[in-house]
Amino acid sequence: MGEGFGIVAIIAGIVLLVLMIPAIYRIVVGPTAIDRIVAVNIIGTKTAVLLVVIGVAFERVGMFVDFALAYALLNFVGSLAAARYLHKTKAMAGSAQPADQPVSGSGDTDAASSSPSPPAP
Amino acid sequence: MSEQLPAIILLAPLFGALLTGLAGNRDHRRCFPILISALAVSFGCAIALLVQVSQSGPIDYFVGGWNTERVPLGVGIQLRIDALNALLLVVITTVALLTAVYSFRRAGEENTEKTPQFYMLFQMLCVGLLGITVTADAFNLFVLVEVSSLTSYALVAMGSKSRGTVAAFNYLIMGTVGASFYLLGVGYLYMQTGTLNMAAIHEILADPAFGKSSTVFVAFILILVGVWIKMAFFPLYGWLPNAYSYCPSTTSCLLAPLMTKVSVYVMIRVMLSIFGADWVFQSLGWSHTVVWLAVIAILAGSVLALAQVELKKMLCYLIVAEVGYMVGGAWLANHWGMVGAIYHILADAFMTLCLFIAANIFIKHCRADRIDQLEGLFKRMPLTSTGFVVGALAMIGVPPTAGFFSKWYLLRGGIESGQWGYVIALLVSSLVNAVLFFRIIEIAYFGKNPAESHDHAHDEDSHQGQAGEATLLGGEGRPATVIPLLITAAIVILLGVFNAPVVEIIQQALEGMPVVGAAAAAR
Amino acid sequence: MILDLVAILLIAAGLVFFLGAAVGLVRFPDFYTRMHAAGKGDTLSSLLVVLGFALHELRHFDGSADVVVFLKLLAICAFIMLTSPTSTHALMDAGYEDGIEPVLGEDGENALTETRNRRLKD
Amino acid sequence: MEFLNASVIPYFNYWIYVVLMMIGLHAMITKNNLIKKLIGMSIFQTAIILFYVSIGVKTGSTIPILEHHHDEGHAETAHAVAESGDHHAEETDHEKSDHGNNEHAIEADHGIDPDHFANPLPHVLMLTAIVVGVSTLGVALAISQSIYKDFGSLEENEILAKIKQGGPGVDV
Amino acid sequence: MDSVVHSSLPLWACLASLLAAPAIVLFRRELFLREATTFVAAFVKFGLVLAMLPIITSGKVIEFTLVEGFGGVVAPILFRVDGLGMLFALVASSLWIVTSLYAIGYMRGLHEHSQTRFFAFFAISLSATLGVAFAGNLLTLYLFYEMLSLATWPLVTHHQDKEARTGGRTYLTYLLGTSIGFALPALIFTWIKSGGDLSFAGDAILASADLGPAQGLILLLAFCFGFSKAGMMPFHSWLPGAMVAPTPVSALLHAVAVVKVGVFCVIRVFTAVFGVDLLAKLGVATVISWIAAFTVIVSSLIAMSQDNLKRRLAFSTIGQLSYIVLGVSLLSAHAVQGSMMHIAMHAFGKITLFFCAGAIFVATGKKYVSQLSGLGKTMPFTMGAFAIGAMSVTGVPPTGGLLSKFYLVWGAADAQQFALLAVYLVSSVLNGVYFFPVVYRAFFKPAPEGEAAVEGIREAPLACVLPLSITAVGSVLLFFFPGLLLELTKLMTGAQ
Amino acid sequence: MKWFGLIATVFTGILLLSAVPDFAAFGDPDSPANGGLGDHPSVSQYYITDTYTDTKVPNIVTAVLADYRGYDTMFETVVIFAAGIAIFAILRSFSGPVAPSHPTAIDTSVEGDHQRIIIGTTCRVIIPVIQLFALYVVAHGHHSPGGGFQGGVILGASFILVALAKDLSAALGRFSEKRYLALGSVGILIYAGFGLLCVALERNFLDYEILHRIMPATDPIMARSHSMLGVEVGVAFTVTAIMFAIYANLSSKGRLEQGF
Amino acid sequence: MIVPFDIIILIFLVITALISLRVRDLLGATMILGVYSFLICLLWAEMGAVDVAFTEAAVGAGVSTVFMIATIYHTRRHSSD
Repeated sequence: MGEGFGIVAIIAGIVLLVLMIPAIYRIVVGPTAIDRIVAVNIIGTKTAVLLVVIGVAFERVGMFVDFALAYALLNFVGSLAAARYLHKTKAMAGSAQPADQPVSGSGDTDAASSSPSPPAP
Repeated sequence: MSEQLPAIILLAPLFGALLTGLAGNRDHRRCFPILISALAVSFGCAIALLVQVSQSGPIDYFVGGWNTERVPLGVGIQLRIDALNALLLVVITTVALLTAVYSFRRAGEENTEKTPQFYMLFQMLCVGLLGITVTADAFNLFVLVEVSSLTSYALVAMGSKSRGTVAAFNYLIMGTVGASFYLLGVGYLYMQTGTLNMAAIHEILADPAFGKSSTVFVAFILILVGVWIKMAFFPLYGWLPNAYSYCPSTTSCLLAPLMTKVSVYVMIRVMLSIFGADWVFQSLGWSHTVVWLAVIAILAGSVLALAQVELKKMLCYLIVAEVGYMVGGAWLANHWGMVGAIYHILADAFMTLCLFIAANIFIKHCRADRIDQLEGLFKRMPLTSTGFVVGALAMIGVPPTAGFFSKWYLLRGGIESGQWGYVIALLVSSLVNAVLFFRIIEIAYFGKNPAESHDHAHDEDSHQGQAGEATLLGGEGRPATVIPLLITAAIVILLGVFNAPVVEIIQQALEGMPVVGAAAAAR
Repeated sequence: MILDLVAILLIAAGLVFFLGAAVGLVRFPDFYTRMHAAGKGDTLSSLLVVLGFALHELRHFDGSADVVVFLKLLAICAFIMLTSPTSTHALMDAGYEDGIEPVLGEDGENALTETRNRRLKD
Repeated sequence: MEFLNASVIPYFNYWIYVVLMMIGLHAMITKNNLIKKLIGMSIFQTAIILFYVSIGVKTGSTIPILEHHHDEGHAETAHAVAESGDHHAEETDHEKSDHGNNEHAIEADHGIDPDHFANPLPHVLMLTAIVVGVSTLGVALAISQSIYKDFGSLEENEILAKIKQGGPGVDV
Repeated sequence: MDSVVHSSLPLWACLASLLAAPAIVLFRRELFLREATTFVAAFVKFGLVLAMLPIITSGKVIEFTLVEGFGGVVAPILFRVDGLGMLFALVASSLWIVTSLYAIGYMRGLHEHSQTRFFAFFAISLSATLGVAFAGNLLTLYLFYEMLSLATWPLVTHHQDKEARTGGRTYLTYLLGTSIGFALPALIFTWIKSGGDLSFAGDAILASADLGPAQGLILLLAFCFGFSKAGMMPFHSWLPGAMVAPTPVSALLHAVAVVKVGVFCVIRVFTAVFGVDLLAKLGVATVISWIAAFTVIVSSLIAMSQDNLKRRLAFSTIGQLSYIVLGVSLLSAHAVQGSMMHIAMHAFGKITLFFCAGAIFVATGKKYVSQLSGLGKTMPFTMGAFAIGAMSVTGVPPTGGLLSKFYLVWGAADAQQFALLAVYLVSSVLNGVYFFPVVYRAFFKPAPEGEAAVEGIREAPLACVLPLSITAVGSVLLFFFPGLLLELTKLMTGAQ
Repeated sequence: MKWFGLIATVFTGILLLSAVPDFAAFGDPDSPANGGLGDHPSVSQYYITDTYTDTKVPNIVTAVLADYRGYDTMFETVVIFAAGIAIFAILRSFSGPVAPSHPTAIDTSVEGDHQRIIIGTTCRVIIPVIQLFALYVVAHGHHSPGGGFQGGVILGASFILVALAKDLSAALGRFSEKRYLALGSVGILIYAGFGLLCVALERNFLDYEILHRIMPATDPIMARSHSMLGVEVGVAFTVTAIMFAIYANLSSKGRLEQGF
Repeated sequence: MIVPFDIIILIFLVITALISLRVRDLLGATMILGVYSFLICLLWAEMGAVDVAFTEAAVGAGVSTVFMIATIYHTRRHSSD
């Protein structure tokens, strides 16, 4: 951690961590789940950044960058799951709209395999 | 090939599980032969190892070839087989094999579409238990404990009874706490010694400087509490009765004899091989306290068993009491107490198996699990009843069954160390067992008009669509369930009658240990 | 040296944006506005900080390994840029579905409901 | 303050690990909701991992991956050892005895200072523990779903009450 | 013991009936074969025991190790036949033949259910009895002792009604409770004290152990109460309870096999575990003497008040058992000899009495003493035998009971225990007081109204009457030809 | 229960804290675990100094994980596999009418549609990258952090992402139940197979060194390195399969239909 | 090891752990557990345990939160404590 930039990294890291406090405040206070989720999302993104920061502080960024990358990719999954949860429970509670055809999201899709949705009452 | 046995004994069921997964899904009938052959290989290995060990002393096996000639001890993982765990290997493989035979078709009925998965879990459980037994690495033991626990949670939860699922959840929570405490204890030890190999830790801890180290002390407490949770020692027994009585019958036959016993083995292994008898019994000076805990466990287990109306639950509480026997025996801090405890591990495994198989057959045929609903059973199924009675007699401690001799050694240990409370608890519990079992035997022996229930049995059989099946006697269960029961009953008796060679092997295992060794016991 | 200076500047800028996001997260009155602050500020600040460190990695441009790290850092940027807005979007949507009422505008109209109505008409 | 300096600061990680462990354990025992229990379990397990990883920390050390510049100088040694084929075992033997006698000699031989790298062993162990943790979590979640299917609730007291009542779906 | 013969005869004698049990079950549909099996087994058993007799009388001992244990761990399962064991085995195996015959008559006469089970367990019980008789060490003794308790339980509860259930429960509670609670720890304590030796051969087990009087007393009490088949008060009440069993069971087991196993064990404890010398040194046997004396008197008094014939017999048995224990605890050679002889004498006398009670029940269905008036006329053989049995138990010539009582009294005199001598005499009088009214009532009181219509002899089936006649004759014969008994008992006491 | 829990917790806490002052200070390189005790050099020192000579793997953790303590790792994989099978055994239901407690319609509202386009597109871009990256992590475990387990989880997560972005049946279309169960078994088979191969060549279990006889152009040390890669691949297979299996079962209550 | 990071993260950890157990909305609790696991990951990373951190990243961010959400979806979101 000798070189000058290590210090920069550490300072940046500390600032990042301190600035996470508002996010944690939001987590504590709420008031709704989705507020918390937003804060979580922020912390997740910042974690990826912090990993890079730590890597720089260790002077071994090459070793840390891999899973910062993994984080950047996977961080998405948690938020997506939460969002989907809210969607689905909403769909359950509220009135369902007439069936649309399944969205072909990704390339090698399979409209056939996604089971046909039962018509809503 | 023979020097590879310590690895093969584990690999056989592991490959069995994988093969079941690959081949069994398509055709469920393939599962059973795979299971039997895998366990048979294991059983053969266990016997071979026992012979090898009793002839030429402990076997060291270094996984990955990291033997002590190349690298310091503890770099690789060591498997070590001495007389003690060789005996236990034989017990585990035998019980597993017998249960496997028992599970023939039964497992298929209980888990209709999940038979392959059931058998996979079954075999992985065996892998875990065998692995716990052979390993000489404190952390490796944790991993294998998790293998066995995880599979057993699933086996318990697989049943159709909803209470079984709740019990499985409790079991999981308690089991995780137990395993975590163990892991933490190992961490404390690692922190103080820098190694994970049991022998290496032992060597380092032999330094008197560690006699007063609070870290080692806390490590010991943590490991002990962890293992106690796993073995359902009295105040920590809460998970056991429900988990074992509401799970599918095959599962209960497999878990009840093995899980707690293997945990007791782990405790003894930790006491003797990691901390050393000297440290545990002399530096620590806790023997009296733990033996009194064991006394409470025995009495509480017996009393709780007395209060039960369900057959399997009663047996479960008896396991709690039996665990008290073993813990107390191991902590008597003398040769005979330790011999008794180890011998009781073996004896109790078979006794419990015997009782659980019999109870399961009873329950299946009566469609009821309360004790007072077993009326007139002896008339209907004389062979099953014989097995049950043998198990019951062993539990009471009637000669020449194995249960008598384990009690015999335990009592000797108790008297020699002057632990009168333990002696009295042992006797009281024997009496309570006598009351319990004769209550059942009485009900099953007297019962209502036997002829009527006989017809009824036929009805039931045909109702279940098994009328075409060959049965030994009129109301008897199918041979695949009765034969293992009778074999187990025979083992219970033979283990008692021929206890001398077994005890000799146990003494060989304890040889040279400071407090519990035979030399130390000789006056 | 100049590279380092630029890097530090970028990092500082990132931290400032993050400060903004953080303040917004605490101070804004309702979920949607907080989301607005968080989504934008957070993404941008992350990008800037990572970019800053990436530039730093180019300081001695001799071995190929360093370039790989630089590229990976750029990839992190790219993915943050891709995923963070998407998850913001998903959450926003979910929040709406969850029935969180935004603080209304001056005309008392819920902006989201309006869009929705319009789209239904199309 | 003295107490802080003597007992808290040098052991800060250990203190926090104990605190986390207590939080987790308390939740596992007293929480009524099964999912909450599992959250407690996660925290509990993480506390243990924290303990282990803390053991392996060395001040001023770096991550336990050998650095590039070691690579060059060292690869040759390795090759030489490899080429000697059967002598390999003897050579490591030799190294081992060196190791026992004089650590500095090793450093000179290999150019690897053990104090320069964090202790890898706890990391290895904790990889395993994390895996075990997530497996246990998975199984526990499956069991909770199964319980919910049977009892329609995940609150322990409600489940116990239903068992006691022996309502529909509860086989006694 | 100077010479030891190694032979598997004891094992086979023991197994003869055990192996018969599966055969009996196998032939459960063929009544004749089943009973023939019983008989064959009985004769084979008796033959095997007889075959050993010459060896024993020549002063040798037969030993056979079934399962080899090894030094110090636990004793092997060992058979060892000496004079006392031989005596007991002779009595038990000879009476089994008679009892089998009687049982067939009784069971058929009453059309009992589950006869197969009855005969099978009967056979197993006999095996256990012989096992106790031939046991070569304390462990083997305990093993067969427990086996006997368990094997007789289905016999006691044979009727499977509420009364049987209660009786069986009492039976097991007492027998198992005391054997686990007292005998087992005593055994293990002995094992520790003796340094791993439990064998009856050679000196007494504890002869060289350092044992304080208090320890000795506790151990002795634990043994005597632990082997509660000996019926010492306060652990006696299982015996009247067990009278719910069918009469053959009461006859053989609760007059001969089971209870005699109890006193046999107590004798073993006195002679082979402690040794007379040690007991004399410790001076603790007197306690047992007084407990036994108390039992003798009290049980006789209770017996007088019993109206149920079998219960009266049961209390009489309790008293007679304590005679034996009292004799042994006097520690004098003649008293011990008398005790051993009394095993045989009382066996013959009491089995006769039980047979008679059973025969009366089979023929008339009467159970109570008060119902027996005038029965001497209709059942002269039975009541005659009853009189002889009563004489033998009381000790009136010319019956065998006199001889053993004579030795006992002699021994009491030897031991200078005149109070205990008085106990013997008083209790003999009491025996007379509770038996002879029965005989008197049967022969000299007129039959009650309404039953008098039956004229002439109306005995029980021959299979019942024959055995009781045989045993009655045996009782008398033992008075005139006691040579064998004396010889066997001398073998045991001669060494002391 | 509350009081009992509190007491147990406090008791445990006090017990644990009581030992803390006895610990070697945090970060002390000479603590027993790090620096060894007197004449017992610590095992970890051996790992740091000798791993490269023994195995030629710069990532010490990977080397220890897959070689020195490979036995542990094998069972760790078995734990995962067991968890997968356990969840299958507990939850999977084959029969019964589809009577879900929630309507399982794919979200078909206009907003939903809209959302699916955005998320779907992002996922379409990102999933191949994740999968590629996962393979990189598995393969590069020798030189940087990563390895079979991490790679496997990421790969599994990519399938989970498919399920989240579209729905479960779409993911199952790519990675069916039969396939993932088989893949899970195969992963352990690979691992244990490497071990068994060593046994077949008359060395101890998992003694990879001997495999240079059958691996082309390797020496014993490189054989270790290569075999480690092999077992990591095995681990990755199992982990991928089981992580997805767990998700699939949990998210659809074991029905493997639409799911969550 | 980077001491300032260490201390800050540990304090955050305790806070998040407590909150995730306090919050009655299980979805929120789960997400907070996710934060907990992010922080744990950072902690491992700054203590030099990269492989552990990587695993925690993959598990915490990738799968364990999703597992829990899936379960909550099929059970009940609200907890009584």
